[in-house]
Amino acid sequence: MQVKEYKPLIVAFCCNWCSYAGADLAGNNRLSYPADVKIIRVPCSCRVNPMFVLRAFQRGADGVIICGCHPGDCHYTSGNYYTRRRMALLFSMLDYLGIERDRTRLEWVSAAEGAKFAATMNDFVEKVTALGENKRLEDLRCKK
Amino acid sequence: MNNRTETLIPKIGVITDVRIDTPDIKTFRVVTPDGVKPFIHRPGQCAMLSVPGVGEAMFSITSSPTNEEYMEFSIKKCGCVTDWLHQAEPGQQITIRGPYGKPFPVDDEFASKNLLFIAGGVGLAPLRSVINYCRHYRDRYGRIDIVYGSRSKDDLLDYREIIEEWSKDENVHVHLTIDREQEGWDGHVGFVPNYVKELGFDTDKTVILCGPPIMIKFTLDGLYALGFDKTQIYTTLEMRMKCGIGKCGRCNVGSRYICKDGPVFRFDELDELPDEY
Amino acid sequence: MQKITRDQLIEKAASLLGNGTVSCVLGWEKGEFDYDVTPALFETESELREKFVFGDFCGANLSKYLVSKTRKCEGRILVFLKPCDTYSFNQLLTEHRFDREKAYVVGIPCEGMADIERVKELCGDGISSVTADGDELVVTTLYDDEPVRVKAESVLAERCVNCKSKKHVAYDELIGEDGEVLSSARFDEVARLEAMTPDERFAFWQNELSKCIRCNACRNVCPACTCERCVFDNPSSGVENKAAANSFEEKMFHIIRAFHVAGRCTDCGECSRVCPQNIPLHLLNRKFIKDIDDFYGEYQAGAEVGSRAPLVNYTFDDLEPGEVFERGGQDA
Amino acid sequence: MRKCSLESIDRVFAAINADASLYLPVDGDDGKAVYTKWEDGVKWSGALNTVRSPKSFFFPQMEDLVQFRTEGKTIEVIDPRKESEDFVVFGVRACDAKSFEVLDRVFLVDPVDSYYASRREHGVIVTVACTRPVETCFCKTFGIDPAEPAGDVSVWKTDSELFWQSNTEKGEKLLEKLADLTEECTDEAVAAQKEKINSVMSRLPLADLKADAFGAGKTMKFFDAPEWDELSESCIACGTCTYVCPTCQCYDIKDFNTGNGVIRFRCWDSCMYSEFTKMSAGQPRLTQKERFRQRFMHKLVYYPEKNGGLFSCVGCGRCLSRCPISMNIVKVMKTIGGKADE
Repeated sequence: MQVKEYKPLIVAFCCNWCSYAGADLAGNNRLSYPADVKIIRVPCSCRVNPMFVLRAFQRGADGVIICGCHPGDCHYTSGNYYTRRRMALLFSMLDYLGIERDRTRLEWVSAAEGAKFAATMNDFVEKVTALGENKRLEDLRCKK
Repeated sequence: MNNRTETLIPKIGVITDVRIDTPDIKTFRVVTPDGVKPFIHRPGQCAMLSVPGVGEAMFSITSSPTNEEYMEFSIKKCGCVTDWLHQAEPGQQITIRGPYGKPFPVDDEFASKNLLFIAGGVGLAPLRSVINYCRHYRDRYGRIDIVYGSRSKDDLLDYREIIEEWSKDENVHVHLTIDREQEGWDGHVGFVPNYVKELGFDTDKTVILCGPPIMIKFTLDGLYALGFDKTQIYTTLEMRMKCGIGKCGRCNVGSRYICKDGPVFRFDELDELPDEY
Repeated sequence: MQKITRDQLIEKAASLLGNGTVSCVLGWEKGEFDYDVTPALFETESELREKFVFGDFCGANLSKYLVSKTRKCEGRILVFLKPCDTYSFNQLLTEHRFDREKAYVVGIPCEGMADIERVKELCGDGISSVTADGDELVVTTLYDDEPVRVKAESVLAERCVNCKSKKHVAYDELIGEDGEVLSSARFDEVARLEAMTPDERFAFWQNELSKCIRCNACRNVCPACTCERCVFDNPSSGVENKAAANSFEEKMFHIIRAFHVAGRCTDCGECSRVCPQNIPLHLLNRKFIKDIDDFYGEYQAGAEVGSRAPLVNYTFDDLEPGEVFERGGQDA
Repeated sequence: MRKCSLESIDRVFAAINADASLYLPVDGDDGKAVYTKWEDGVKWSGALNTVRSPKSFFFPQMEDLVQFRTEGKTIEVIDPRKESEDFVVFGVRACDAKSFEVLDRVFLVDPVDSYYASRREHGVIVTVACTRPVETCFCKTFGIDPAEPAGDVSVWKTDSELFWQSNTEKGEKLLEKLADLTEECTDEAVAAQKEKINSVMSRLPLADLKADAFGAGKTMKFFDAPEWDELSESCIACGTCTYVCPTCQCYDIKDFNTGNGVIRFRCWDSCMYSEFTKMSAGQPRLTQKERFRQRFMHKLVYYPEKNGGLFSCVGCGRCLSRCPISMNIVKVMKTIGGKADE
């Protein structure tokens, strides 16, 4: 019997103005990153509320990454500063509940950083792959 | 399958026809995947329709039990299930379970009586099955009067059927009214309660009343003024329901469960219930 | 044992009712037993004399009731607030949840409230009476002929053992002397959990949160949870579940609830007090408070009206979420 | 009647557990008893009762009713139920045993709720007479005798022995299985035990509470009582009372889209919640007073009216000790019922 290789499912919330364009650039430049990264475009990284992160896990994500403009570059002036505080607290809380740290990440990726986007995703996927399937924040009903 | 396993597990129904009645009411024709009527019901009973993932809701069966081919539901767009149904096209499958509730006493108390149906807006929907049942067994009943009103001509439900069939029946008298003057309407204009008073019915009738609460309230006052007694007037109630079998507790009013002990009530029975419906 | 008496409070309330300063009084009503106290609104002096109670079991924080009662009542409402309750009061004012002019706050000192569960642990069940005597509680039970005496401090509620402040941060009038902000050990338990391995932490919370029956008592009693409509009650949110189907939903409810009050939670401890399953919910809220203190500087919600909560604020050089974990603690 | 020594209890549990899962109250880490599956080493709790009632064995807080798979316009309906396994619930108190009768009259009347019925068929209830009732107990108010608990098997515990008596065919069968571990005995010790319990019962603070003022036909008498305003004044609209109550049985049916199908499940609901009766067309119970009133009227008037005078409260006292604001059925009965006598 052939053992199926474990491929994590990653949800990446990307800000419309920077990171989504960064992902686009990565694609244009033919920089490869795993196809298991599902990008969800959001108007600003601060649109991502903690519920989004948790529900991504519920629906089967093994890792959730949020990408936004670099601090100071937010299209809406200050959105990503709020994201930074929120996610710092949320990730810390998830850690407190015993959820693996490497399943969540916040990264700043500008529209010009296609290479950084691909590298970030590769690194993140690698870390999540090492952790294996998300067992601590899973909803069994959503597993096939 | 025995009856027990079927209480909360629905059957599949197929929407075979969608008729646009008014801007916000559509009538859906439903059969089983084999093309037959999902189940046998009595006039005034309800069925639980659902769209998996969207929700389940209780609707009156608007087609008459005498229709042996299919079931019809006239549904007003007003919530998530109804919104979804309004987008559905013929061929769409839904789920259906029932029949639920106590029917109108068409073969007992109504037998050989003169009947007066009073409806407002989508309130005609639950009465339509009774009206058509009584028309089918015409010789079992006396004179039939139907007072029906809506906001405008366009909002009159089953208008074509009313004009082409009901009005043409012998000894069936249809009185239509709309709330405001409208071009192309030469019938009566005014609210249902006032129209009932204007028409001034004799009290030798059994009344079946359904419509918005405010209409019911004023029509009742009018009927009492005309000399009608509570024991002569029937209505059908609406409450939030989930199970349809008198267990989930949602439609509990006093010692009654509307889904099981109702939805049809005589007004003297309602007097024993707290005013929470 | 409380330093002020029921009679002192009734006298105060009666005189304020009498001179027309207030039209009603928000206080505590005695129950069936000596310990089951119900928050209540009193309109007359005779009602107060008949039913009002104050003692070691008046833990209920009355500040949240001001949101609904100030809308309902004509005139001002006298509300008795213990020091910790005044923080909630300020926080509600900060969020414009009611009109300050409609409340007349009488600050009352608090020596810490007793937890009936602790009394039962020490004295056995079948409690027929509990009365205060000096710094002791005299407890009689159905099964002991002799009353049992316990030190009041030995049956204090957890939140009172770790009391953060005996200082009133809001009042119109004070009965007795005001206290000081205390340096409490309230974060010790959080630190103990942080020091555990992730597996231990996971096991701890999995066990605690699996007890949750989703009765919403923690949410409904919380002075910071005053949304007119909660996301967990909104059918179109997709999370309006009345029962937690599995451990995911148990966690989601409590993480989201704690997150929603993060930076606004005054650590009044009502959530843990009311939990029918004794889940230490305050440990979630305190984690956020501790993190906020660590990451963004000390902040006590409700300490002053109008202060900007940490989650609606930022600085240019805030900590990155990745750096949070570099600060210590254990990971798998 | 049969008896066994308290020391042999673990062997008895093992014997019961041999062919049916055994559940019994066990002290949790917070000192509160919880029904737990028995396995070697698990100790039966000496606590009077559990925080959560045993109703969840038959009416779980959450259960899947049906599953759907949709494809295009078509739907497939799947019954998710598997054959229930036999189980035994040990240590049920008289009040909770009575609650099953209250629930039966809802779920087992036509049309029968097959989910509940199947569990009832597969479950054996072993009750244990109370030895230490507490101040919140008022089962006597509803005619329940804690010394004479119902159930398939009744058990009395003395300082050194357990006495077993079967009340039903199911109970008979269970005792047959325990024949080697128990011995035939007279009921003298049990009679003495009953007397002891009854003497405690009369000393309880709520011993004199009467429900006579309530029951069928009292709807209009109490519905508009002005006291409801005051009683419901500080209710925080949580569901604690409902969820710890052994007789509350209202439920909600909801759909959950898993991404690869829809699960239709039911879960406990509470009439205390604001959207309980909310419809797209309106809301018949607009304020907390009306919802609060519904709960108590249902227990004390509506339910008895429908069920031959049987009250839908068994006096277990859980709501008395668990309500966040200490408002409960006893206070309601005293206030509303008391005023009616005047």
